[in-house]
Amino acid sequence: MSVPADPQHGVPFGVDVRRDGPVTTVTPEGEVDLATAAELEAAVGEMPSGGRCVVDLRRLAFMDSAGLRAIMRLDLRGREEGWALVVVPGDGMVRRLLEVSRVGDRVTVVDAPEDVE
Amino acid sequence: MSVPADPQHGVPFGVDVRRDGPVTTVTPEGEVDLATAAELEAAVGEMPSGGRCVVDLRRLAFMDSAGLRAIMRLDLRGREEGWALVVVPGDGMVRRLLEVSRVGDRVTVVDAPEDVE
Amino acid sequence: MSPASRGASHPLRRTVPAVPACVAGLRADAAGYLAAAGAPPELTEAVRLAVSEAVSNVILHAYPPDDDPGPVHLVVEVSRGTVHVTVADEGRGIAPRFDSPGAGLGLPIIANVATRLELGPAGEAGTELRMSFDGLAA
Amino acid sequence: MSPASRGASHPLRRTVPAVPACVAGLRADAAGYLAAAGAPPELTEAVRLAVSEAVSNVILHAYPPDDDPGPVHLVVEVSRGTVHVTVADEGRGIAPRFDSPGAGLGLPIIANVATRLELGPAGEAGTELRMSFDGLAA
Ligand SMILES: Nc1ncnc2c1ncn2[C@@H]1O[C@H](COP(=O)(O)OP(=O)(O)O)[C@@H](O)[C@H]1O
Ligand SMILES: Nc1ncnc2c1ncn2[C@@H]1O[C@H](COP(=O)(O)OP(=O)(O)O)[C@@H](O)[C@H]1O
Repeated sequence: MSVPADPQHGVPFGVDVRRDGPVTTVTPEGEVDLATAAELEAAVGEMPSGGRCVVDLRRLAFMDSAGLRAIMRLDLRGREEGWALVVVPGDGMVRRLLEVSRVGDRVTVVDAPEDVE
Repeated sequence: MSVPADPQHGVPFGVDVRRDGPVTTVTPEGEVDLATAAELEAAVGEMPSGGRCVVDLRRLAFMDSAGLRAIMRLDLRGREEGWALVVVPGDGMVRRLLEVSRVGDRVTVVDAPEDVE
Repeated sequence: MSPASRGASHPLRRTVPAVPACVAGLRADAAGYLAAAGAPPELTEAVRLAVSEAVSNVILHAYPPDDDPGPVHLVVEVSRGTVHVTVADEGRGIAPRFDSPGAGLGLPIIANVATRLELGPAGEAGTELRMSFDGLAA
Repeated sequence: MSPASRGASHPLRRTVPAVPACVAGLRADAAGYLAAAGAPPELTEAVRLAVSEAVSNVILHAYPPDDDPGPVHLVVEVSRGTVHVTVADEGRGIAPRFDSPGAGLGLPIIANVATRLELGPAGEAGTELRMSFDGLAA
């Protein structure tokens, strides 16, 4: 986990969204919790059927169950609307949380966005 | 709650099922838990669209969250298949469990099977 | 000291394989023990429900589904007006699980009916859930 | 006694209104306090996650949704190698709820990262969740 130097003043939450044909890459920064998870979820926006949404969590300093729930809801939306969700958890606390909750068994997890297919 | 005289030897679990046109009345007896909840759920069987299933829990000596989950699954099935679930909890521990878990807010609860409509 | 409270001074101890058929017997044993100890019906009812939920959790979550069932341990004792109940297993320990066959109802039901709930590791492996219930006349 | 462990001998105490925006500040305060006490990163990370879940539970579940938010209380202290964290509210008490906005993840996550978890009533109304974490060099 990349802990900010001063935990009182972490990076403010923000989401970078890039759309490239059928692939949307969503990269949140900062901390995902009850206050910010809805923003992460909403950032995905409209997805084309057959498309792929890569959620890159490697820049997060923190995520809790609010983030897990957002990922599970996106996964459900993808299954219903016919697009694929791919999660890039990095190797810190986000990956451990995905593993311990077995969310990582349900959604597609890769080491880097390039690793898809 | 009607506690059997000797709790070591409670009434064995069983379900009485009566089908009367569109109305099926399911009356379990004994204790609903992990070992018996599936039997309660299965007892409902095929239901006609537009029908009504009355689950009369007044003869139960005990029910735990396995019973709540069975009721919630039946409620979901009814909504999907277009029939109504009605629960008769009596005034003992089953009613308290429905109230505290708010399952009673989601499903239709009546005092007696005659009270429907 | 009444015969009932004398009878209650030895803890109730049970260890059985964690399978669905064991839940009814364990909660009946706990309820019978408390009835003998002179517990009021509401208290006995609270313990019956909590034991049922705690033992069900062990059956559902403690051991990998495909293995032979491991043990569930139950202890009930009474001390100075409080009922202490411990349900322990030798399983994989508590973890949040999205694929949970439950619905996140067991622990909140126990927290609702018990005065206090404590959850921690049990010995070398597994989980110990201790619950206490006030309301027994001392 | 090192300056760090001296600094840790006063508990951290915070009381704020239970709204989503308060979660980040409370877990950062807890993490900052532990870092100053010389806690290793894994321990600080466990406490950050547990505080976040416990405070989120108060926000989501303790007070009726339409009321003004009530308070959430946080206490962190260090004693003999163990971190003790208490998150308390003055709300309606724990109950299982089918309409839960969560998914039954909070308590199991806390049980997973803490050594021990204790749940009971807080004062006149509300819930107190005490968590302890081993692993701080004494
Ligand atoms: N004895 C146990 N061993 C391992 N995991 C457990 C145990 N008890 C509970 N859990 C975990 O805690 C979660 C929440 O438990 P609980 O509130 O009882 O929910 P449920 O109604 O889904 O069983 C479970 O989904 C499970 O992952
Ligand atoms: N502080 C609290 N006050 C009232 N109820 C609570 C509190 N914390 C937890 N609960 C109840 O316990 C249930 C389980 O909590 P938790 O495991 O954290 O699940 P969730 O992830 O759904 O929030 C919640 O659905 C809620 O009904």
